Amino acid sequence: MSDSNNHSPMFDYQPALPISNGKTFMWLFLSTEIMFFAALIGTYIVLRFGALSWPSTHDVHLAEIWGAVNTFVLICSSVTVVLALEAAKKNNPSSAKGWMLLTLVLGTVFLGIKMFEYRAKFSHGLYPQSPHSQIYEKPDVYYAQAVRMRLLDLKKSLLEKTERTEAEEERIALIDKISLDWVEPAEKAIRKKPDSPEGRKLLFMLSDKIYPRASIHDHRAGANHAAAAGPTFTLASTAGDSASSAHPVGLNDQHPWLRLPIMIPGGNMWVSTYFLLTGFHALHVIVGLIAFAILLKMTLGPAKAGLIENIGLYWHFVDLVWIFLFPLLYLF
Amino acid sequence: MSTVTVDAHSDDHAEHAHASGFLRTYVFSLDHKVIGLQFLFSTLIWFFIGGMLALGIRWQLAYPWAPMPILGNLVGAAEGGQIAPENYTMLVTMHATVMIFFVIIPVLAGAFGNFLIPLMIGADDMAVPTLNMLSYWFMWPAFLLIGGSFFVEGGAAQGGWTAYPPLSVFASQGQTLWLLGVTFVGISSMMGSINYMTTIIQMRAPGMTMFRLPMTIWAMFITAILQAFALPVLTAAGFMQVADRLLGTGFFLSDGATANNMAMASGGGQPLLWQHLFWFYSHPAVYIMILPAMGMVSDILSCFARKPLFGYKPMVYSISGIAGLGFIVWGHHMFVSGMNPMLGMSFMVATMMIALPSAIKTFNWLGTLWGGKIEYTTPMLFAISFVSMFIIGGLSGIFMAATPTDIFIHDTYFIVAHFHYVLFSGTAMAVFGAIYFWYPKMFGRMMNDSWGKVHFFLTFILLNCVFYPMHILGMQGFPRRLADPYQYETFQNLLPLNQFMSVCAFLLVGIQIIFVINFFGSMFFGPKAGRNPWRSNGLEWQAPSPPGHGNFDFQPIIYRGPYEYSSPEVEEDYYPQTQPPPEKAEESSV
Amino acid sequence: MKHFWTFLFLLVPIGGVATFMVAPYFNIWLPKDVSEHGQTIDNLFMFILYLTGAVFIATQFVLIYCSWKYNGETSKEPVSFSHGSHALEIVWTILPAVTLLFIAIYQMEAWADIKMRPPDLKPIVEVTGRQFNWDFRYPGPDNELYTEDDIVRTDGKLYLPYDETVVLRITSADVLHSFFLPNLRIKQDVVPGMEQIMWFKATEKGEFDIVCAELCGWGHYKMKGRVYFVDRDEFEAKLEEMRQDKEYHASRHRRG
Amino acid sequence: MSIQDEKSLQHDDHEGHGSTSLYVSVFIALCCLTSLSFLTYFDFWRNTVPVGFSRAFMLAVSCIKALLVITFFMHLKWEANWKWMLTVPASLMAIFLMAVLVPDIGLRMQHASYERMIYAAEVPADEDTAHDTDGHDDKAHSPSDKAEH
Ligand code: HEA
Ligand code: HEA
Ligand code: CUA
Ligand SMILES: [Cu+2]
Repeated sequence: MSDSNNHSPMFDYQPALPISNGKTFMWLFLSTEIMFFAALIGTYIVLRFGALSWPSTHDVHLAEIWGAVNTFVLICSSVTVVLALEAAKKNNPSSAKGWMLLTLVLGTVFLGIKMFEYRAKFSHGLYPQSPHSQIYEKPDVYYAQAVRMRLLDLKKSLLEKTERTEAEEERIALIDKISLDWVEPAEKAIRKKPDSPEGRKLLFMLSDKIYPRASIHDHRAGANHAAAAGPTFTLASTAGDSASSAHPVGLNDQHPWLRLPIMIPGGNMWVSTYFLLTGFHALHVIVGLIAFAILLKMTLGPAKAGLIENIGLYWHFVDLVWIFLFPLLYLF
Repeated sequence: MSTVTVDAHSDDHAEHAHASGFLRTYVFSLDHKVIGLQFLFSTLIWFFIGGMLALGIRWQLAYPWAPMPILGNLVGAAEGGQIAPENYTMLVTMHATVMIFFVIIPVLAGAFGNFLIPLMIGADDMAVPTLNMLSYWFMWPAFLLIGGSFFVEGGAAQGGWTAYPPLSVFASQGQTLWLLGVTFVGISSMMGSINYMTTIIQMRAPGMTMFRLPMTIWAMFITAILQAFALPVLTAAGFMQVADRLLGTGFFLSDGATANNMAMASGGGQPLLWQHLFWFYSHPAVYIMILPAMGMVSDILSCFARKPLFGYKPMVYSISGIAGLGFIVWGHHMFVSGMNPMLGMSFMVATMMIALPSAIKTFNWLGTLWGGKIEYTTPMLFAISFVSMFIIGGLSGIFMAATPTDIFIHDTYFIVAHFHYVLFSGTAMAVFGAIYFWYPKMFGRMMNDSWGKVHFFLTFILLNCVFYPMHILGMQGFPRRLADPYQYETFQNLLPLNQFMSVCAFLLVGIQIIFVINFFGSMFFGPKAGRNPWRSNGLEWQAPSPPGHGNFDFQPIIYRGPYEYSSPEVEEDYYPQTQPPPEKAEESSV
Repeated sequence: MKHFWTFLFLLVPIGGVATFMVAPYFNIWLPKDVSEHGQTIDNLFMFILYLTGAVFIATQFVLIYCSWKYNGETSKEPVSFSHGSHALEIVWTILPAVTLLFIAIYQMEAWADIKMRPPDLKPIVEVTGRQFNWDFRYPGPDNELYTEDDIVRTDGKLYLPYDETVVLRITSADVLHSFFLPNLRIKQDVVPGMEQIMWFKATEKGEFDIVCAELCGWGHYKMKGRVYFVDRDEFEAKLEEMRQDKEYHASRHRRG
Repeated sequence: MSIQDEKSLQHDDHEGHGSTSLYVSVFIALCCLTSLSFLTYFDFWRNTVPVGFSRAFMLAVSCIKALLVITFFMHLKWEANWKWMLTVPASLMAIFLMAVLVPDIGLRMQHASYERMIYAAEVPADEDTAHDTDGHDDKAHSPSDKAEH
């Protein structure tokens, strides 16, 4: 991976490429990395565009702005690496070190933002599958049941307290209201006549009340929502989408402490691919940061230029991957 | 080149020279030769284990549900030595896993690749020795994970070596260990292959142009490329399957998936996705498993036919062709998997075309023998048998490449026959030959040739008895991976034939004792080999046997290709690559 | 025995061919074919067998000839110092290329017939693979699947009319299986989440094995079924009988 | 031979390709391109530009950015012909892999079984004709099973 691993050669060789072994090695390594990310990104693309439904960024609390900022941060760090290399070549170790330090800081900032984004997902229960996941792909009896259980849990813990504040009393009232007005009618209807259209509609409305974001994408041709909905039923999200960019507000947004199960068609696949892609990218960032930290311990003169160049190549590649991940994950 | 590596540590050299500690010399050695031998010994031990697992399979097929003597306890059968059905699938899975990931791939790329590449191109070591060492030590987590998986609850992986989801996603704990193990093998191969490529591109001795490289090196080079491009895809797919198993993602599970009558909430994926990603690696992998063998066979054939390799350049182009085409044929494993039939058709055409470079290679080997002066040494016998057997294995590939016939023979013993002919009768026999051939270089002593011939004779006869009948089993539709195929009326008449094959399989493993004794005995009692016992041209034979630190005691300079046997220019029937042409002879002395 | 090894290698083509010659006498051969398209597959198989057989024999004999003629112990001829021949290379590139292309194109039609040109018929039965059983669902009198009058059988017995093209809808309830009818030269993996159709025409009455040919768990080996080809009338009668059979009457639910 | 190689190596190393000003201008170009992604924030863009075009546009922007990084930051502009050998095959293969996945996985809903479709989370229509017999979705969700305990 780096020239420092090279031993002193004993013989004359006739290299085929006019570059050092380290650089050859790095470029070969990068071409394998292309294949690695091709598999991951390819998976994402086919799974996503073949899916019947896919959440929009708002459904899953993905803010484009942070993706863009992160893109910017990585681009900056790419520049600083290049400048560090230039400085090292010009035999200016202290300036090289400065640029390198800046790169390290930028990389850390990237990871920080990424962590912040992950936290936002986790706090809304957007995990792949159980046990923490709050995602339900469709509103059915199990969904209603899960909502009821969550409400019961919340209520129980509130009731256990001997001294309740005003706010807590209000919470209890709200819980009762949700149970009575939304959960119970839906569950009753569906119990009375399994799978009746009325029951299913009530369930759907329950989920829409809690989390009115299950927006419909145009590639969801097969689902044919709008037609089925007819005049009697309008999704809050569709209404909101066309009129303005304001996010529709549901119970979970109004009262974050509720953390009720949420219905996001295609949600599980979304979390799967999102964490897969960004996770492996973040791992690569971490490896890069470790490399920078090691570099920082050295005197970054011309003797180290080859090493800096190789690690820089790797870092640019990590940047490249993000350049593609950003539109694919945030803008599409 | 010395000017390129400006920053070589000055103390590095000293460290090399005074490598005195046992650990440094034999365990964590940076020397490519030691690493190669480490790979060789590890793979031989796993070869034995894989053979034992095969015997478990054969026992069950010959005597279904009969308690298995002795071996029963070894291969993890139930009480009483009987093989439970789930243990049978476990045997099959682990047999293939061990043979492919722990034997064939590491013995070719790891053992011979490591040992031969620097020696044959005139380098003192690999480009990055540290990573080379790590590539061996990354095998150990894999050894431990997969070896250990036999002892976890539920036993080792049982999803077949192809690990098709959803079954493998729902399978017991052993499957996770399997996936992690395979990932470690992958990391090891990655490090190795990038290292090999760098070494071959950058560290050839002066005069060693690309078209003077021995076929072995060409094959190793192309193999490394195959590995480098194909493996990352398997690694990615492996991680996805691990995530499906542990994190509840749903890459390979369709919506509404159920397992063991339990519903899975995750979903949205597609089981076929795994098959595509898996075969994107594993089809190139079958060429990873044969190209180095082909390369080594080419060297051996040319050496003992005392004749230049026929059609050197076409050989090189055909290996490259195999590699290129190898990437676009993976779908032939999926003809009946539910894949889009249009895709199937295009994969079929590509698969047919990949037989072409193999044909060119085969004919060139025959051309090499034609008009030679064949010396029937043990390595040569193995090499000739490789050609003979590879033709059988390759031709059966044509049946399967034809999509309509594959509908019938897919997942029958016809396939099993095909790949044992290319893998065992092909690659494994070539590996035996290569061991006999390069043993003098590895250990400085010769192996016993007479016992070698006995070993060859018995192995050759027995392996054909074991694997050839599988063709006609497959023709009758006898399915693979079936613990008790005699459940089906259609297949009941095949029991006696299976018993015959099983007996031969037991003998086949049994007579390997000849090889084991010869191998270890010759290390101490074999006659000392000089530098060049086979009168071979290859650069490696100009180095001392065994080569010391730095490989060569002179600066190798190459004047010609490695196959100038019986050249009219010189008296002897060989003409080493380093021997200066007659007119220059006075100028330099070797 | 200077030519010992030549004789050993001679055993390969002899044994190889002999095995295929004697196998039919031991009743080990392509199983009886009772389907229309099966004949195409068998012909193709035999065609490739003869073709590769010829290549096999030819190449083995060249090998044997070399090993006999150019044996270092006996051969007096000097080694022919040659690095290859351009003309030969071209010949043995083009010849196999043409052969292979021929096989490739020759079979496309068969493949398209079997997999790509579905007849315009409604599925006569839906086959569902599940660990470790084959379930069959007949549409019943209204000829629509998933209606009240569906007939669901879980006893692994499939009744089909012979001498007419039938369309099967196949799918899986849990993991991969493969619906393999050796006597009809039919094999198709069933994939959960995916519905596929296949079609064939049986030419004979009788009962045959249904084999599961894709590893599906510990019970893979015992996941067998039987298919019965009967007259159309008999088939109708059988359906009626099954419909009366309360024990097996369709549960209302799709996946039982 | 090796002498010659060394010469070319040194040549390579001392050639002053790229200057700080060049890198800075590339950087500015990259920033501008990145800011194009904010277009999606404008109602005008979202309401008038078709999704397909918008996606193609965003991807094109990414490709340009990637090219800039590769040619200038990764110095490929100044490298010899080996750069093609090392990058083109991998890229082609990557694209091929993705393309082949499309018919089977990208279009998987064309063969979707019923289990798949009930995941579509359709808003129930008033008369549910299509699925009047599909009783049990009980296999669809297990977390709720767990929630019971
Ligand atoms: C070293 C390993 C190796 C090699 C070299 C090959 C080589 C080939 N393989 Fe094989 N294959 C495997 C290992 C290998 N395979 C394994 C392990 C499996 C099973 C995996 C599993 O499911 O578990 C498999 C499965 C497999 C299948 C899938 C079958 C199925 O599951 O339904 C197919 C289908 O096309 C196939 C085809 C081929 C072809 C066409 C070649 C060609 O490259 C062969 C070319 C060679 C020749 C043709 C012979 C020499 C040529 C001549 C003498 C010239 C004249 C010939 C003609 C004109 C025809 N192989
Ligand atoms: C390289 C690969 C390889 C090799 C060498 C072998 C070797 C053997 N295989 Fe295997 N086999 C596979 C790869 C291989 N196999 C694969 C990929 C599968 C498919 C699995 C699946 O379906 O998932 C399979 C499946 C498979 C089956 C089908 C099972 C089924 O589908 O139900 C059978 C059945 O007979 C079988 C038998 C054998 C036998 C008898 C041998 C014998 O040839 C073994 C002989 C063993 C030896 C000769 C070893 C002797 C030991 C030494 C020489 C070591 C010396 C030691 C020291 C020096 C320390 N194998
Ligand atoms: Cu079902 Cu095998
Ligand atoms: Cu293959």
